[in-house]
Amino acid sequence: MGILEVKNVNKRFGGLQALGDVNLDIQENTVHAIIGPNGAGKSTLLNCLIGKLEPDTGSVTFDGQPVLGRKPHEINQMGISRVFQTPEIFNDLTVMENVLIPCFAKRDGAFRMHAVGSVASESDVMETAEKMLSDVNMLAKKDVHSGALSRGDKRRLEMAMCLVQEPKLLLLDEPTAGMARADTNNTIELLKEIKASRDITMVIIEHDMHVVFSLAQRITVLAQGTPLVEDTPEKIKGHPKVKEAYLGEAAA
Amino acid sequence: MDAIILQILNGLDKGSAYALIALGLTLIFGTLGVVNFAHGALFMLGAFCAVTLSRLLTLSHTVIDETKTDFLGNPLKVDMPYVNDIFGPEIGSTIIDWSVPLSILFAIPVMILIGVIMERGLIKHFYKRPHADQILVTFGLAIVLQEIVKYYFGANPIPTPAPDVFRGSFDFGAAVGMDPNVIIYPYWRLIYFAFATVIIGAVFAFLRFTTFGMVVRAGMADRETVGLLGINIDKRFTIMFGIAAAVAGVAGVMYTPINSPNYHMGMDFLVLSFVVVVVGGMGSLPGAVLAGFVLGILESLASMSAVIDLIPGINQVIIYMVAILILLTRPRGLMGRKGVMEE
Amino acid sequence: MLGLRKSDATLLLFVVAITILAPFILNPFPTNSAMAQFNGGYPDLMQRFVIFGIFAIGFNILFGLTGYLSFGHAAFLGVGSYAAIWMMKLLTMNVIPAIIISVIVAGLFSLVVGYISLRRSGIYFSILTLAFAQMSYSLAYSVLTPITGGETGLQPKNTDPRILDTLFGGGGAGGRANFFGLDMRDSYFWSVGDWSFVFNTGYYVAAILMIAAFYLSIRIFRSPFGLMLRAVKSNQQRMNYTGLNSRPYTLAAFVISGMYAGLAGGLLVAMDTQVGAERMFWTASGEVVLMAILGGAGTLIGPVLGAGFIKYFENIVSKINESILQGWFAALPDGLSDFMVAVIYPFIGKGWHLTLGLLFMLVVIFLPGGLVEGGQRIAALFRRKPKDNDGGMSAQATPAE
Amino acid sequence: MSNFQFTRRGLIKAAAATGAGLAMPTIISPAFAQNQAGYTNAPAGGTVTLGFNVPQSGPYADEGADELRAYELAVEHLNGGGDGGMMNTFSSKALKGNGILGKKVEFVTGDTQTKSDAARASAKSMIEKDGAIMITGGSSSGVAVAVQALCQDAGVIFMAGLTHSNDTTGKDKRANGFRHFFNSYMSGAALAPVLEKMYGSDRKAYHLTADYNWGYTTEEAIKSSTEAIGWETVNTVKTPLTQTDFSSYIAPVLQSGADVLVLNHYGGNMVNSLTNAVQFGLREKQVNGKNFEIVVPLYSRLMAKGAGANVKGIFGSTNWHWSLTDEGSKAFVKSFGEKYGFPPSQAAHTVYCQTLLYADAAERAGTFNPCGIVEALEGYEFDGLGNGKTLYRAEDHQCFKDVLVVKGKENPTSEFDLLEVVEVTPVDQVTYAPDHPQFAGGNLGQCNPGA
Repeated sequence: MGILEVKNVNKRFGGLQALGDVNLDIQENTVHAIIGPNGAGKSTLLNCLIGKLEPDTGSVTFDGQPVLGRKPHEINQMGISRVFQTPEIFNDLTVMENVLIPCFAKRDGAFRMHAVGSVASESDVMETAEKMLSDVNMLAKKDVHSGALSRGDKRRLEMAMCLVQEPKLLLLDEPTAGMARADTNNTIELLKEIKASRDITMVIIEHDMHVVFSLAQRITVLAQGTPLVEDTPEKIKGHPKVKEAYLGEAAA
Repeated sequence: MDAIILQILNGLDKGSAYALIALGLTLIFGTLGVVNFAHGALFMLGAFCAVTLSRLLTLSHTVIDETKTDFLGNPLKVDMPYVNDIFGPEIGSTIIDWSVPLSILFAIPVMILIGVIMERGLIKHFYKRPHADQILVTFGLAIVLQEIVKYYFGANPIPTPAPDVFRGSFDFGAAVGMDPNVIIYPYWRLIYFAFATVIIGAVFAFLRFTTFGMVVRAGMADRETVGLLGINIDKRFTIMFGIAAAVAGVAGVMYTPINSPNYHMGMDFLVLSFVVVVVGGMGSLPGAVLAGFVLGILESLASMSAVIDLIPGINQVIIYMVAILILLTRPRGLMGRKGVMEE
Repeated sequence: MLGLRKSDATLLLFVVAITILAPFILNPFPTNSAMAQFNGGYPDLMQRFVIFGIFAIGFNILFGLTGYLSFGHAAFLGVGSYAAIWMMKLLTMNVIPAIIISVIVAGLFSLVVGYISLRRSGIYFSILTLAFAQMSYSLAYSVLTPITGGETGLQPKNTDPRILDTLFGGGGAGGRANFFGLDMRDSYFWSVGDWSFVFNTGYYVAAILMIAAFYLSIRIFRSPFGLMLRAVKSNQQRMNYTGLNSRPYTLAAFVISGMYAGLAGGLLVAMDTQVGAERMFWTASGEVVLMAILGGAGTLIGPVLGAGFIKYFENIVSKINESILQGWFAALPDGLSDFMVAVIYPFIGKGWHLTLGLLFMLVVIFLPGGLVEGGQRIAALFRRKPKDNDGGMSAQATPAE
Repeated sequence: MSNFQFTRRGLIKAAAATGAGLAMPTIISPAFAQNQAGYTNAPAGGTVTLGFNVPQSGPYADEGADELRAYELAVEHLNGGGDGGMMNTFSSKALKGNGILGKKVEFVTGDTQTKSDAARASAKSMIEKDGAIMITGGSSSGVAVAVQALCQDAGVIFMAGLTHSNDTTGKDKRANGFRHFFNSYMSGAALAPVLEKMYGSDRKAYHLTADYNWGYTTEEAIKSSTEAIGWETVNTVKTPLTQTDFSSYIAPVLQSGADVLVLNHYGGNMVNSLTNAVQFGLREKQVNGKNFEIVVPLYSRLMAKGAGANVKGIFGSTNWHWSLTDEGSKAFVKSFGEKYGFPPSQAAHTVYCQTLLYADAAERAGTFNPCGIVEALEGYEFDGLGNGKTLYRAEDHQCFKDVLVVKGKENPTSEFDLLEVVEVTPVDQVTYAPDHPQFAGGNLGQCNPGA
């Protein structure tokens, strides 16, 4: 049994069937990619996993616990973090503060009235955050306004924010979208390092096949809201159905 | 039962004033994305257009009347309006009598001008600023506008009556064979209601059936896309601001016979009209109109003495209570769209 | 010092120095000079400076940090005032119970209002708070007259029971608001040549509380809690996906700022034993918004400056009348003096609202960071090196939408 | 020269003037301060400062402006300028046109905003900063009661401006406060006989009442006095202060079977409710075989101006009107009219009288000490100030004088000529016992000289 189980999930928007009977079983400590043409329902699926959307039917369990019906912050506290397609960071805060916030969330839970002691005096949290920043190579920029960062830096910061929580499952929504080749390669290296250095399960949605085949151990192909096929990268590459539904289009 | 019919009638009339103000407010918010706290002030400026015109029409030279004396015992100075000199006393006094309806013609160009100046001179620079800043700068502007009006016209209300023929009231009851005096309603208020309906209809028709309106509506839905099509949406939005100002202005003009205008009438309406817009749903034109009428009717019903006796003070708070209830049960107001003004 | 980093400690010391020395700073002109008109160093105004300073500091904890714009904060101030005056009428004229109860009652009231209003955000939140405040005002003015005194408000009367005072023999201050016998209105005068300075008990009681409130607000700004509030303002969605529940944070901020408002309301009563319902009217809520923005929302010192600025305007500029103006320009030739009077007159005295509105627009247009930003720009001009001396300020540099 | 002084309350000027000539600051005991001054803000030097606290912003700003004009006129007359106005017709001849007690009268002004908080802040600044010995003005009972309580605490005299609620000299009366203006009870007592004469004793009245203290006392006064002449009260409905459109309150009036509408409204409320009532055509209606009538208990000319032609023929009461022909009124109208070009309002009249009465009391008492003033004013009878023989009653510090019943003029000759005096109700008819139930629950207390 995998760490994340998605069973018979359906989601309709008006007349449109966004997700139809999605079943997924994601194994612990793997990198699992979900690919598919535009409008296949990839992002909708991710949104259902983090509580942004509520599926019409079906169930999602994480680590044996039901996920559906919980609020976003509760799902995160279960150990699921997400990197968004456009980096969602605290633009008004400094890089360091951006990383401190998930540190506190990890240590103190969803809410703690911690109104008198200063942030600077929380040495354990400060250390964790600084270590994380140095891991992603951003320590030098810790006092910079995150709003002023480059897109690549924002992406790295967002990943740092997710990783510092030591999630069991990291969801990545097109982590290299809009990046230059060099940045993309850096990101792939970063993700590889992350994977190598800890026990973590990753689910990646990605268009860039280079990224997918560099990282993924298993791939699910989604088309029109339904999983078409799930297999190892090698097998997916040669799969006729996939070629027809997806790679044909991507190659064009 | 008669009492309830009467109050519903009344509420429609009240509601038409709310709806008119809320309509302009929503128009500005929907097109420009600006929260305009000076909208009440535009309503007030419209009302003072009527005052100004009636002052202009009654511009006078003085004639000494030796037969009468003034309060100090000196010969009385009688004002003779120039209009009387030009058109003769009969037509002259008719023109003066009709100054309020005439003011509409005067107010529309003036208010469009004021609106365009406001948009180009101030509001334009606030499109990209946070809503809080927009609220604050337009609030400051509202204070400045009303203080200027107060400086020139004083703090006292200024009577601006309707034309003679529209004074008095229409007896609905008698017209349908019921007892007389049961359901009566002033002519001018009926006119106001009809007027409001026409204006609201005209604005909707304008947005629906003209190319200009379609572009603006498209812009309301997705400004960037329309911009990408190479259409100069900003220019149209400026015009929309002028139109919204004119709608507020004529609403103000027509309101003057109902209540004598004073410099703070805009502020009196401001809070209320915001409640109306929010209850209707930010950015929704039909929502604003619907909420205006709903709140007008509820306010009227709450002012019935039977209701007040049952729940003391209900007439003081009904609007706010309804607003709270609606916002809690319908997060985006009656007809609001998702994601508007929630960040 | 006191668990503050250096720049904050400096700021705190600066505020302490200003409040203690206020009687000198606010009375810079000799008593009998023409400029004495501009002296603001009399007890009532000094008290108002610090009390509305507290109000604005509290408002800023909500608005400056979380970005939630409450348009109904005056209701908490008013509720605090009513609680305080009832304490004085029923128990004792000692200000301590009155102030404590005002904070508690305002806190409870803000808990209820906040719990409901915070279910919505953006302008919907603003309108909900406005609706609650307007309901409070309307009811206090009318049907609640037996509790609130309605139009004529509440004042202590010699017929009040004052149980504790009666029990302990009336206290020394004879039915006046006091701090264990120390009359709030006692003042020391110090005349130096043509100058005279007044040191008022009530002012210093309020000033100590304001310094405490200011200190607490620094601690909140620098705390993990403060960081979370800034996170709410910056990106509430990211916050939720980071495992943080934003609702209790915003509610806590709302209640804290409501308690600050209650403290201000209680102090108003302690200094001037009277409450009227207008204190809760929406324009009063608007005023504290103006104070925060004018001074610089999200900064530590800004709201205090804004409060001082507006109260100074309301009390000093509004008192300049035509004859005073004529006095100033009497030295000029007749025509010129008339001209000067005619030009300036619309903006002062009864025209003070106009000036305030204009200034306010100018600040919002050109100085979105308020007076603090203005000060920093001036300082930068001299130093040629902009310095980020205020952590909260950094949030202001790129306003969030 | 340096002087460190302790006192109960603030006067910067006086403190500055009493230099002790010591280099070291000295703390002076309260007892010493009292010996020196004896009362708050005792005038030092050749001038005395009065505080004129009137609405300069907000809806009553025009009324406030008229009050301010009258104050400036009164100061001019007290200092011997102008034609002397009512000082010449005033029955007391203590005032000599050389200021008060030989000290030149100066004044400071402030803005009440018609809010009790703002009014008190403004009054406090006059007392604490400017050393005002007396505060006067205001245009609403809320403000009057709030400032009166403040003056009582501070130990200065308060001479109320326009305040009509019974409470000002009823349950909220204070020893340091005095009211020249009339009140709700007097309006009722004066109006009832005229209404009976004009409209008969078989009438059904419908009250719309402003939902705050003044409205309550006025409604009670009018209700009890009209019921005493045989009228029936069909309904009383409270309307919110912030209401601007009264249509939903006016519309049901005819259905109720009432034939008289009483509008217990003032200011903007009155202008709007009256305008709305006339709009509904109520005045052309016949109910119970009688003409429908409207009554406005408290009239003011400025408000009548706001309501325009709607006031024609409508009865109400007023404290004073410029068309009165007694010597005092004529003298006042003349000097006010010549200075400003239009006749004074009743608010201007009452504050002018209050200023003169204060000055006169100080002259007669020979001191500015509030307790001396209180003694001089209590039970003081005077004449020549436009209202006939008048008594400042000792028990509640209320002036008892004739009350005017007026009605909106049918054919006004100018924008000021809006009301005509129908009857001058003699003072006996509007006098009530100090312990009348409508005034119960108050306590003057002791005069407070402060210091």
